[in-house]
Amino acid sequence: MQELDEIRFLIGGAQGTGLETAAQVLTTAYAAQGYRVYSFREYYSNIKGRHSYIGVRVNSGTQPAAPRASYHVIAAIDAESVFMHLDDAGKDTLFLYNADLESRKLSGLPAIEEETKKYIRETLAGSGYGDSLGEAIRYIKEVKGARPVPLSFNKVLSEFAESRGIKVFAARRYANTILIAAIALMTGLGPDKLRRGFERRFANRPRIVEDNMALAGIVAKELEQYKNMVPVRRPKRKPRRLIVLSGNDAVAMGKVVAGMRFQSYYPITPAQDESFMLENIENLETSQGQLGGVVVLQTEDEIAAITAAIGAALAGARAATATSGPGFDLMVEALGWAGINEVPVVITLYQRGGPSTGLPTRGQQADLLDALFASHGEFPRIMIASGDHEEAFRDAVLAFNLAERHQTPVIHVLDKFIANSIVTMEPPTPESLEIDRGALVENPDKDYKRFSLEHPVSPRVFLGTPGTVVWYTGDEHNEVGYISEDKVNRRLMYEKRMKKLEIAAREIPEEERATLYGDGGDFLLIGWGSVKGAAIEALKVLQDEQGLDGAYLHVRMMEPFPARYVSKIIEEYGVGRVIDVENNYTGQLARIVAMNIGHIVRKRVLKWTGRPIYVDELVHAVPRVLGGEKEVEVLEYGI
Amino acid sequence: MQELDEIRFLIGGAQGTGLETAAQVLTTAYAAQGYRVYSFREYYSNIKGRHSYIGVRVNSGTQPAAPRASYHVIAAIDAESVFMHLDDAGKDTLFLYNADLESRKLSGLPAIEEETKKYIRETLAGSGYGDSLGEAIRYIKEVKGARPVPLSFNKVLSEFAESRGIKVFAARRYANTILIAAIALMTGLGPDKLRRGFERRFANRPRIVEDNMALAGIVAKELEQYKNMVPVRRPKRKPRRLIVLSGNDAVAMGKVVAGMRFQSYYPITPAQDESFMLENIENLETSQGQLGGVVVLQTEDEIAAITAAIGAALAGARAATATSGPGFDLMVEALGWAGINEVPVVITLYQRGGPSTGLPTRGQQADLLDALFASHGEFPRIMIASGDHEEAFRDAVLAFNLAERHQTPVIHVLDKFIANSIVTMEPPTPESLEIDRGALVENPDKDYKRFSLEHPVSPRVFLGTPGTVVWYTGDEHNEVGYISEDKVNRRLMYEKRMKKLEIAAREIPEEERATLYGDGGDFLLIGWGSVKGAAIEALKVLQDEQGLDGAYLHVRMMEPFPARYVSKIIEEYGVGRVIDVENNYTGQLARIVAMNIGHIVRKRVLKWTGRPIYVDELVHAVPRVLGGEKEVEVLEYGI
Amino acid sequence: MASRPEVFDSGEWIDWCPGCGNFGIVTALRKALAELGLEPHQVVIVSGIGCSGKTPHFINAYGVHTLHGRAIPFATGIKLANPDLTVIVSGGDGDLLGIGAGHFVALGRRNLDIAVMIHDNQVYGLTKGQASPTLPYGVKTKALPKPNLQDPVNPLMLALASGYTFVARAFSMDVEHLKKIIMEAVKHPGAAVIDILQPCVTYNDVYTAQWYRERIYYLDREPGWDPVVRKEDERVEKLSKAMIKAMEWGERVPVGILYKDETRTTLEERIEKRVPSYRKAPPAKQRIEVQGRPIINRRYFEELFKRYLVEVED
Amino acid sequence: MASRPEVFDSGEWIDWCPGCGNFGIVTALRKALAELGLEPHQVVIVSGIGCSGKTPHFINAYGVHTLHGRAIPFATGIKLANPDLTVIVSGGDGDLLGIGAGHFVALGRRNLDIAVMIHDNQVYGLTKGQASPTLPYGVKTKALPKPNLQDPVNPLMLALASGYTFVARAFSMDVEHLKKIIMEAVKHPGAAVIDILQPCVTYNDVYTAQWYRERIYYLDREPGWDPVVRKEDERVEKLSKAMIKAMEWGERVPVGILYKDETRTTLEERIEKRVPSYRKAPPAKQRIEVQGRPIINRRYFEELFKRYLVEVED
Ligand SMILES: Cc1ncc(C[n+]2csc(CCOP(=O)(O)OP(=O)(O)O)c2C)c(N)n1
Ligand SMILES: Cc1ncc(C[n+]2csc(CCOP(=O)(O)OP(=O)(O)O)c2C)c(N)n1
Ligand code: SF4
Ligand code: SF4
Ligand SMILES: [Mg+2]
Ligand SMILES: [Mg+2]
Repeated sequence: MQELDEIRFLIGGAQGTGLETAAQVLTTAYAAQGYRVYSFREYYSNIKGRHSYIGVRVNSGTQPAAPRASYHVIAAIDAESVFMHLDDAGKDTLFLYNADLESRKLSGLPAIEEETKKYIRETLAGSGYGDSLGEAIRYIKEVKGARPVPLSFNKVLSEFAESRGIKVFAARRYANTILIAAIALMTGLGPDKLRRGFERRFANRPRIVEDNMALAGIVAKELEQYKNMVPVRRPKRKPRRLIVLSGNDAVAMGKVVAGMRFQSYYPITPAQDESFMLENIENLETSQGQLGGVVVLQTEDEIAAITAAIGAALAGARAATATSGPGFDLMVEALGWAGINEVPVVITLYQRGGPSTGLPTRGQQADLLDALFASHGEFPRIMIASGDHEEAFRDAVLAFNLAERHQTPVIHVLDKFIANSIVTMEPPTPESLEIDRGALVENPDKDYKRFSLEHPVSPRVFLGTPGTVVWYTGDEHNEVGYISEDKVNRRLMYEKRMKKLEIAAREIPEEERATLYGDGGDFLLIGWGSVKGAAIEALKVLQDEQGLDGAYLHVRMMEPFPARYVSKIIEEYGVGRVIDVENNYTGQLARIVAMNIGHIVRKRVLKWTGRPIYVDELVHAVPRVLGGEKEVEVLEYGI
Repeated sequence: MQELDEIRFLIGGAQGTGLETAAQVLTTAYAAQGYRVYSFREYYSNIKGRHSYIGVRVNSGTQPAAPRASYHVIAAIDAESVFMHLDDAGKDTLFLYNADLESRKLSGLPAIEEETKKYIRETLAGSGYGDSLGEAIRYIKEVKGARPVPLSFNKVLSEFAESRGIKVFAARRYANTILIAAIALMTGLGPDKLRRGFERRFANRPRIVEDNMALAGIVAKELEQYKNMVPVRRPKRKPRRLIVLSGNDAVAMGKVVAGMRFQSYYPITPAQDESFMLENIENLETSQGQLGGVVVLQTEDEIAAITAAIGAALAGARAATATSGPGFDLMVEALGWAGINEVPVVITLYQRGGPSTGLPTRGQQADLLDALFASHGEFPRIMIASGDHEEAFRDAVLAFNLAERHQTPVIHVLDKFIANSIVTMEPPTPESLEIDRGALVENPDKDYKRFSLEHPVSPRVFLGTPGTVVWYTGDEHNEVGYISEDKVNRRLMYEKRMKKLEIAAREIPEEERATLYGDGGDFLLIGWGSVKGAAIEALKVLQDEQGLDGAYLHVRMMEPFPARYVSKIIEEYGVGRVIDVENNYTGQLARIVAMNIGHIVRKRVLKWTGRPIYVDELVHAVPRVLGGEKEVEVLEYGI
Repeated sequence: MASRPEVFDSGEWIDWCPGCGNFGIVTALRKALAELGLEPHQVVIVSGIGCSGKTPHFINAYGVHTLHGRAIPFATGIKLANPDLTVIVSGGDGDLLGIGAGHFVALGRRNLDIAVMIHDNQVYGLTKGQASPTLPYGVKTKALPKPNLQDPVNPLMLALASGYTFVARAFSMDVEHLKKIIMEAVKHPGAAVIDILQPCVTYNDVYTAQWYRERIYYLDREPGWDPVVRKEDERVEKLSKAMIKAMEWGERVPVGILYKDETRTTLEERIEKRVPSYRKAPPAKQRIEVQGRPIINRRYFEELFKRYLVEVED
Repeated sequence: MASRPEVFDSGEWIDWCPGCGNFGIVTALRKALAELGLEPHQVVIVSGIGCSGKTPHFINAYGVHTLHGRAIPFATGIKLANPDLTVIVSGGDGDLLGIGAGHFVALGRRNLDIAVMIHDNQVYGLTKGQASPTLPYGVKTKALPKPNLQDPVNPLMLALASGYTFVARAFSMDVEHLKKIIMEAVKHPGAAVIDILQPCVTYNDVYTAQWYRERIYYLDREPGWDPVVRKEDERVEKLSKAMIKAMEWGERVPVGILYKDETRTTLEERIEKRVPSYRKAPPAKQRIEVQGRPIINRRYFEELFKRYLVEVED
């Protein structure tokens, strides 16, 4: 078999049946070989029973950062997973399924929603197939050109149970291992290497490792004929170490490095894992002893979360909260308080599918305008949106530096596609990062004024500093912080605050706020957040496959907005050759661009199904939009 | 004395000393003569003791709708009111003050804030005056050309006490009557006419009316020489009746006429008076019996206020809530719920000085972008901003019609300048207004689906309707309202909702969403909300006094935005001759214009002191901005 | 007339974990509604967010699945707009006693005729097992990285302190008893609350069904237990007794009705006193237009807003 | 060492209505802080919005005038970030028991060392006299168009139900007594609450200073009154007694300490158990950088996040 630069597989099964473990084992095993891995996960807002799947890319060269629509292997743990992934089966896809379930009917699967059943039924019926699993497999084979890999799970698990002296009932809990084993086998991940994955996942539980390896052996025997069918090339370069981390982890690590020592939160998907991770390492235990500690407070609601964080920031801690849309909505009033009181507080906002509760475990990029203008009245805020895990880590540090330097709330925006996807990354070198605590006063003199009008940014004291006292109030205030309704003070104090945004705009180079990738002159994609991964890869594919040579302008800071730079680039291309790519309906970035520079980017590629943008669908859409077939192309790949 | 088309007076005094009563008595008295009155009020966020003032315009022809910077009479009840209104004293202004206080020093007046004292002290010192009240009066006279009217309040009140057989101490509570009497005298409002004002204010308390009239007589005697000094011309036209109402009243009346029968609220300035008024007439008592009743519920917070209103709307009532910025912030999450569930709920948003608690009793127009994008994710909302009391009344009715027709939340935006100003208006003819309850189903059949995808607007049933049941959820849902994460359903259901905005845009003529006043070709002002009054009057003054012939484009609906119409008008003038006029810092309407049509209006006249825009300062600013002296002119008239 | 519980089955697949205590609640609720002789369209189930929040979808009645913590104020608006509806709130312990605690207290103060069911599982189920406000200090359930830092709030004490006029506890695995309590709560005119001990099989490995089975005892079988306030002057005494029972937790856990005050007027009654037409024509049922025009014509307008009108003299 | 109360006078003009009960609170607070021997910079007064919300401006100490209803969570963040500070919350009855009731309950659960003063005037002062959550049903204070529709919440009952370990009531016109109670509350390690009966001379013409003077009696002068829980097993009994006292309202109104639990650990202590460095180096006092670079260097990073690292095989 010819070795591939990259292999891609999908594993599917009901929630609560070990898919995440399977993905972890495989990811670690590949990472330990030096591969760059990307895995994303789709799941329902449900604890047990609904269908879930994980798509994984294992690359021998570069770090993948977006899903692709074609898989080398699809492994289905249950009947649902066969029906759900008809679209994902492509030419030559190895499609592993449980042969014992061939007679299962779609109608007998309550965990699949009616609308989805209808969609699946239509797909099958459209090509003349019935709605049993056997029919679905025929469809996959005959229509999609995939290669079904039937395997009797019963048989394999019985053999396994017998060989390990356990009950068949207990053996069932190892069904996910069948998927792991099959994929390892097909992609050429040898038993020793696979063992590493198990060992890491089940550290100190050798018995479980052995069980898993035993089962893997049985599967390998059964599927012997598929061995090495889709082998991946050895990695081109091997770093000494890799971190395997989610977007939530990346932000948490950034916060710890930044010196954040107080985080208050209220649990919400997809933000909560960040706080759990912080709770887990709260002690900052190192070989040199405890480096300090992070107080992580689960509050009664998001209003308490942000107000507690603001309180901690006033006291002098680097403090933050993390949430998603519904929680952010509740923080809006306090955001304004932080604004008028010039409090350096960081809000990490993980976007998910809205509006309202929406699609709570799915993703979207539709909170941009909300976050930019949230809270009544006017005050400066800084807004950073990260495009991948590396950015997420660095931006988490940057957020605190900017917050303290400019004494404003900073909103750090991410989305579920980043938060819940797991990638490999080379460990960062924190020494190369700066910590800027902004203007502080440790020994204030008698005339100290917290809100001195002398400069837009007045030096801060922490609550409790001897030698002075300070008042904070949500009312308009004078230089010492006392309520003031005087009109002259009002004008000046308001200007003082708003000027800080101009200072930030001067200080932060526009090229750091937006980055141009590629230099092709045929078209310009413009996007933000998790679009980055798909866009950059799409450029390459478009060039390779269609000779279309474009570039991608990645906007990373919405406030202060890099107006001149974005304007310059857009004008270079001419607005007619610019395509806005966003995971939302209204083209929010495009609206911000229009607002700031007056160019209305009308060509758009948009998606709002709650699923990530796949490289392939973007590749397909660009020439259509560019050619003027359609002004807006709506994507909807991914179940 | 020559009769004037309009007289303007200002009365000032500490909060809690009867200024509002004074304004009411005078307003009613003038209105009963057929004059059109406009009065605005400035006050601190304080219950008793801080300085407050009311500016009144009494016009014999048209309805004034904005403050003017020159007064014919200023009447100061206390020392503070003299110092606070040095700027307002103009040439020939009759400046009534309490002669007993001449030796009072500015520094001895703790109710004046330090910043304001500094400003006053500098004003006086700048012209070489000291900081006693006597000096201030000299300044007013010598520098400003005003005519001081000294009156010993002690003397007048002693005489009054004696004549009515009451204690001097008790007589002091009548100090405000001195101002009323003086103004009536100077402007030619005879005793009989004045009596009408008292009678109305103190209905069924004849004794108090007599007391007041007695004191008025004494004042008239003392100030005999000022009698009829600034007489106002007889009204040109006399309607049979006038309503005297605040902006809060106008909205409340609109709501009752619209058929709103449920209002939940949490008290907040400047929204609360609307709810009190509703509570007062809750029984809808008429000569034909009770026409129904309005349930007005004071909730525990604004989250409860909006969610209760949504609940009531689901049950079938026309329901609303009213709030200002801080309360609105708390409503943001529920707004999105109403959006995804297509609930016709109305939110009346009274803007006040922000950000945060800001200037809670002052005004501003800085919540536009916030309200437009509030809540995470995307959903349709309709946004109407009224420019005066008449609009406020009609828009309150319109809001419910649009909410029910398009099944969306409607945000009706006003500001403190409208809410708290009192005007005269001819009684409306509700019969000329429409009630459009949108698509309703009273007898649903078996296949009824609340969120049918057949049309963007699916007919509603109220909770409790026999023959069906319906589910509502903040999650993405299918046609019957059950949670659905299916991608196809998601795409279609999302589109269904968003399409409603397109329908609204098609149905509501753009010319109703923005109105052009005037047709002069020299310049175009663009504005919204309470700017309307000042802008329209400024056009006239600019034409009369400077021969500058302009027009004013009043934007009344921000969503759906009248893009084509606004675009057309702006292009007719050329963006260089367009001036954005707003009571905020960032030019929020201009940003919405840019976002929608790509034109960035850079010429701006802005104000953010928390005080209303005065006609005069706008008149002054327009030629400066137009001439290119400055791109942005910042206003700050009014203490 | 009582109908069959199946009438209240929406037919939607229940996606709770197998064995979840919520199943008992749904079953009991369906039975209670049927036995109360209600029809689906007369009932509105209002929920918050959480595993518990999905309840309305499984009941064939009007269902309003609101926001996290806000079921009570939504329900308040619904009930006030149409007091003929039977309004039941179904919410999680996190939902009602954490983020929604302010509304929980406010409903007690209002004594509006709503029945509140707390799905008390000591965890945040749907966000994967964090401590909820009812989890005791120092307890470490499955998904917690460390033992719980905060003390619990006692739902019954909070309800009693807030003024609920019906306060009970039940166990979700005893469906018959729970059904009876739900029926009592719904029948009670005024704000009622039931703290339902609901085992979460996935995340709560401490307060399991077994744990409860070993400790539960029934108040209605206790000789002399009479939680009903029939006259105002019994209130303090009955309330004190209820509170002492409410604090019992450990070896023995009481279930049943702890407190029932028959002396306080409901909010609906109070409103009716002020707005006599309220019951006959509540907000949701008033005619507001005649042929597409406001029912309030010029004449009515001038009558209603008389005090704002000024007659202009000739 | 005690200082003079004037040290805590900020010198700002107090713009409350003449005769307002809040004056007594400010005076008592200044005296208490002075007698406790605190210095201005060691104290943080955190308030909500309302007439009461202005309190910090009149005290010469760090002052944080927050949002309506949110003083408690702000204070929570401040105290947790720097537990060396003396943190006092000063809020209105509307603020703390209406919009802020959820946070009020949560603080009880946490037993964080904060003292909460409720300015209980039964009205919303600053918004001009609407009913607050402590105004009884049927009472019509001056600015209400109609008598109050809702029942009141009893602040003491709510505090007891929520788990506050120090619960007291005082009268703002008895400055000396109030001062003592404040001092006790501040000294008490854990969440303390004082319900301060504060006449609003402008809007509350029912519960006037006179009304209180005629009814108030002092618990500390009651023979045998001992509100202190010294051992865990006294808790239920003392709590029950406190609740009975808390319900007394009418002819006689008790003031003084109702409940004081010395057995429960504070949140700070609990955190310290988990994070041993917490007291020595709380969040606000940790060194986080060395010469402008993160204190967490590459090596520490790899140690801290070991479990995320994968060694690549050759
Ligand atoms: C404003 C907001 N914050 C957070 C969430 C996330 N969330 C969903 S369910 C839940 C907790 C559920 O716990 P509980 O109320 O006890 O219900 P259970 O799942 O245990 O039935 C949370 C925090 C949300 N949906 N909305
Ligand atoms: C979110 C929000 N809603 C409403 C208000 C308006 N508001 C200001 S003070 C106040 C009530 C004050 O009452 P209370 O808390 O009892 O304090 P008091 O004035 O009586 O001391 C309200 C509702 C606000 N500032 N913020
Ligand atoms: S997580 Fe717990 S509460 Fe939620 S469905 Fe599963 S068992 Fe039930
Ligand atoms: S309104 Fe009442 S509480 Fe407020 S300052 Fe005046 S007397 Fe005091
Ligand atoms: Mg729970
Ligand atoms: Mg109060």
